[in-house]
Amino acid sequence: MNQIVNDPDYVVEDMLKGFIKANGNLIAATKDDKVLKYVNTPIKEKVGIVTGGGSGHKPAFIGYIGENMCDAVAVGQIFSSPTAKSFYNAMVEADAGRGVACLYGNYAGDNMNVKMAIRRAEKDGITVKTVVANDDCASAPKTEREKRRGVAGEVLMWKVGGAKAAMGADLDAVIAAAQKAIDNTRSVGVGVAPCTIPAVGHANFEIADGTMEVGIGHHGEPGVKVEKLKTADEIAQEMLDIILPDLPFVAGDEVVVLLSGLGATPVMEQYIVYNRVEEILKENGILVYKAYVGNYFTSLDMKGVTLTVMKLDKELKECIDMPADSTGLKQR
Amino acid sequence: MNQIVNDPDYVVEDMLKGFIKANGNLIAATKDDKVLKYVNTPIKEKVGIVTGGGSGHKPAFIGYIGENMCDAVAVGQIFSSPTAKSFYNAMVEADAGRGVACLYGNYAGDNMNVKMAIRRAEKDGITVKTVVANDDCASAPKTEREKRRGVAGEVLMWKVGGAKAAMGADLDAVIAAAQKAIDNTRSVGVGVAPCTIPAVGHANFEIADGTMEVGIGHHGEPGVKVEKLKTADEIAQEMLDIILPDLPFVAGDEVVVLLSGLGATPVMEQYIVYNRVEEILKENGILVYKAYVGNYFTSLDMKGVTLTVMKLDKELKECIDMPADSTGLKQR
Amino acid sequence: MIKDKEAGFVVIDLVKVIRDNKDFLSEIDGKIGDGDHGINMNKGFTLCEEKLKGKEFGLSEGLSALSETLQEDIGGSMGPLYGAFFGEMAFAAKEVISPEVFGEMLGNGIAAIEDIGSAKRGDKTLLDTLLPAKEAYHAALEAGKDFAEALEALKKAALDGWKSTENMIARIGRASRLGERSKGVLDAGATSCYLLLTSMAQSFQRLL
Amino acid sequence: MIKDKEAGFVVIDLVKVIRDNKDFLSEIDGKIGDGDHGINMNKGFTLCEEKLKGKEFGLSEGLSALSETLQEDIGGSMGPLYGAFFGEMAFAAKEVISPEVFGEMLGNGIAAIEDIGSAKRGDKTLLDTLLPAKEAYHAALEAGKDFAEALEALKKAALDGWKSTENMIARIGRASRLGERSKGVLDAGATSCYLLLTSMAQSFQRLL
Ligand SMILES: Nc1ncnc2c1ncn2[C@@H]1O[C@H](COP(=O)(O)OP(=O)(O)O)[C@@H](O)[C@H]1O
Ligand SMILES: Nc1ncnc2c1ncn2[C@@H]1O[C@H](COP(=O)(O)OP(=O)(O)O)[C@@H](O)[C@H]1O
Ligand SMILES: [Mg+2]
Ligand SMILES: [Mg+2]
Ligand SMILES: [Mg+2]
Ligand SMILES: [Mg+2]
Repeated sequence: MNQIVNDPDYVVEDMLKGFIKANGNLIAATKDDKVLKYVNTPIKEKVGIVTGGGSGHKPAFIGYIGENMCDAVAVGQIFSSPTAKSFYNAMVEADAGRGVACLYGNYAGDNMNVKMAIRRAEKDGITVKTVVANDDCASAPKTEREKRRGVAGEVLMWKVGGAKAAMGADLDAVIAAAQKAIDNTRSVGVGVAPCTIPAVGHANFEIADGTMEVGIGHHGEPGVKVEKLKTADEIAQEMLDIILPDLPFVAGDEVVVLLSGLGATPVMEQYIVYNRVEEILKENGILVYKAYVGNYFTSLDMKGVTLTVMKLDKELKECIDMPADSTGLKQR
Repeated sequence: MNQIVNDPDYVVEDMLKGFIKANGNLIAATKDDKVLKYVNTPIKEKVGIVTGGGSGHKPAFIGYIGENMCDAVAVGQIFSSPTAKSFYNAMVEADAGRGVACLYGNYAGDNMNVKMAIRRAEKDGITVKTVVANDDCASAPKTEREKRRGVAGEVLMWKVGGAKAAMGADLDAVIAAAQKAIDNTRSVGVGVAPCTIPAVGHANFEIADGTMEVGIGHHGEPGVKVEKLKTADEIAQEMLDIILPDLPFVAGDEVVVLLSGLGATPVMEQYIVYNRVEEILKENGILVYKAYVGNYFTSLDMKGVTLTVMKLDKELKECIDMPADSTGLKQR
Repeated sequence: MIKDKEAGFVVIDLVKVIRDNKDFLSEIDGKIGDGDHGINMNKGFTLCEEKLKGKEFGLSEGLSALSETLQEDIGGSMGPLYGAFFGEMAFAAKEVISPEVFGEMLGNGIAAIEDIGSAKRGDKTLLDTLLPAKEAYHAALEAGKDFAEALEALKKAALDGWKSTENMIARIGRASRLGERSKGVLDAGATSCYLLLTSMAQSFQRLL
Repeated sequence: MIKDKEAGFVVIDLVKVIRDNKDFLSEIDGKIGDGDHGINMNKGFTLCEEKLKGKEFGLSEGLSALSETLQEDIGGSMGPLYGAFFGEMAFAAKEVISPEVFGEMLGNGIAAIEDIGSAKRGDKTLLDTLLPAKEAYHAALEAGKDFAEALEALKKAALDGWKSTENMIARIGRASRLGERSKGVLDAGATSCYLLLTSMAQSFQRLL
């Protein structure tokens, strides 16, 4: 599959340069070329929101830098955790004296690098607390939730954490809200065509024509099963069959739904799936309070969708309702 | 290539249902199931903005329904003009007594259907004037601009027309602004992988691995040449070599740049191209006043990018600066 | 003698010929267009068939239904063009479809296409099938041929007209931006039009 | 006798072995991981080589540079893990690298990996290459073997340890979500680790 790049080993660097150029109203570079921040960060009296992760997931992670969202983001190579140094630098950039909430996804590399970054930040007197997103139901049984990957649910975690911090909450309250957001969130992905890491130059896994991979990870990690390609309606059903019993979501719940394409999925197909998702939720007595449909968390040029559902309470609703301004999520 | 659909003959219908469900805060259905409108339309004292076109270009066209953008949109089948009836119904929905500006792209079907719709609307006493976008440099020589296709430049035409109408301008002023917008706008597309109409089930054209098609149309219309796949930087140069001399854009100009993916292009690749686009413009003394990078006007699952540049004057700047709220373009 | 109210099946035959050639039409359109001609046409014609199902209808009612469906439900280029074509044909039909009546139906239908689409002969469109077909039909009648023979002449000219589009440069529609590159392939609209005219002539011939 | 300041080339040999096996490492990682192990490693090791270019450096300086580059510029899992490993090795090096000194370097490096990654033997990671290699090395020395022989034992054990990952179920890292499906393929980290240990042992052997 043709890719539009320069040196495949420097796609991240090239992308960052373009991203900074195009979004000067929102995004500022920092002295670490792998750390970007919101132009107004650090924001007085506000808990800093930091995240970071491997690249290839646009708009994640840098697309969620902005007003009432993330303050600073550490950027890794394609599908590879940022360095401890960059996580540390992001924490320093985001800190305004009230501490930093580092909200990231559950991947071995990120866990290690964040841990090392926190050690350094604490030596500087910066308090950092973490929430580790693990919303991907398909990545481990419910009994081993601590092993589950973080996927598109991270967007809702940032939205909630970012809003809570913007309301003036202290670090513990921000962490508690973001943790509640992710605890109330479940996701699953379905892949119908693989992705290609530019420097590798060919897909490292296959999804045969006419088949789909249920539970696929955001880096192409194999899912729980390979099946015959189903219709959009059936895929909606299959994803909800995994998600709904896991929390569980029950009649009377109000939820946010985030349906994301994986990079090469036309938005038309995403809406076709969403149509049935909302119908099924309704049939189960579950009310969609707000829906996000689009490319919110991708995997290079993978084709497929992830479905994320978050159960709301009053606090989460307030956070979801808060306006936000970032390249990936704008809301009034 | 696997697609996530139900009945391939009803993808448009299914998508519309999902789109309405997901975006109830912005979008209202009408009695014509192929016409959607902004929830607050008709807006008192405001010229109505109507557009429409074939489907498969999401967020275009329905994604540009919203505040200070389009009021009502007629929806066609995949890559096929809406019916005259739907264009007419959209005009009726959008009219608030001050007339309707129908801002659409230069395609045979759209031209015919709009013409017939206007005849009907005029019988109802609704004044409709049109601007026909023809920003695609590659689709005909400059001497035959009236033959050129409308492509992603339509987004800027709607932004300008929508803003002007929201400012309270009368129909002639709205039409003049939208016409100026498109007259000041040039686009070109480069395709690196073809698209597949779901009901056809296979790509109707080929782009061999390692090659690219310069000047490709939004429906896969062949471009001006097929070349060896170039680097992102070279592609930026090639697109600007076509666009800049055509208006021409010259040193001292201020411009809006819109770089859109064609559906299956990772946003990362788009930013890699944008990086060089802005550099080249700068080298030519041209200042980027505002940049839009993302999937603004797509062609199903085609892979590639379109580059659009609009030269600004004071009026266009005011219109571009105006806040907007639609699913495809949100701006504060 | 062809009676309007006995010739409703002619429209059903039109639906069939489009359905049978759906993929072929898309394939041709794919070469210099966007590859959807067969889909668009088939969707409209099938929808019309559904509307007519279980009903009694004559030729003009059938053509009217086809025209309405194309115009109201299909859009694209074919909605207005074929919509107007069949609409005018229906309007010009009489209780008895004499050779002269059919000639007028054809003429009015073609005039509507020219009016809406402003294409000319040689622009590589369905007119390049229609115009020679109409002319051959009238010439045959004037030369004293009977209805069936005139229809045979129409078929022959439609075929030649259709084939002639292969070497034309498209000057209107999607393909017109291709210039020289549009040469060497048949026009999609001319193809469907050839199929439709031939089917209609054949259906009529069965009644004669 | 191996002098630290004469053994800088050992690090350059490490860079070479990673570069030569870049695609192989990615391929293995692609089976149950995300297919980038070779890229990540090669990027880090090549960057280190560039930093060292034109400089005079000994073993500990070379390993320090490698550690720093991995930690500061590479990230991923390998940045912290190999970063700490080579960092501790550099720190434990002495002017003369005796068999005992090398044993301590290895031990401290491994301890750092265990500390940061909290993986255990049998979890299908690079520790499954490292731990048996270390044990065999010490056992050989205790059995009275000389440095070169002990390194030979290390190489053999590293090979066996690497191969043993094929039948393990991954219990940590990206592949751990696969459960039974992670069986039947080698671990990527264990593979690069086998290559690195073997290269290092061979380079040392050339000095003995
Ligand atoms: N203005 C016109 N007048 C007559 N025929 C036209 C005109 N524009 C297009 N056509 C015909 O339309 C055909 C294409 O139809 P179709 O593929 O259904 O529509 P679209 O081009 O919108 O995809 C062409 O092959 C040509 O014969
Ligand atoms: N916690 C850990 N401790 C030790 N080794 C680990 C750990 N997590 C992962 N690994 C090793 O990392 C290897 C994968 O490395 P790499 O592909 O570079 O990183 P990533 O998994 O982030 O893409 C695995 O094969 C495994 O040997
Ligand atoms: Mg990785
Ligand atoms: Mg079409
Ligand atoms: Mg077509
Ligand atoms: Mg990996």
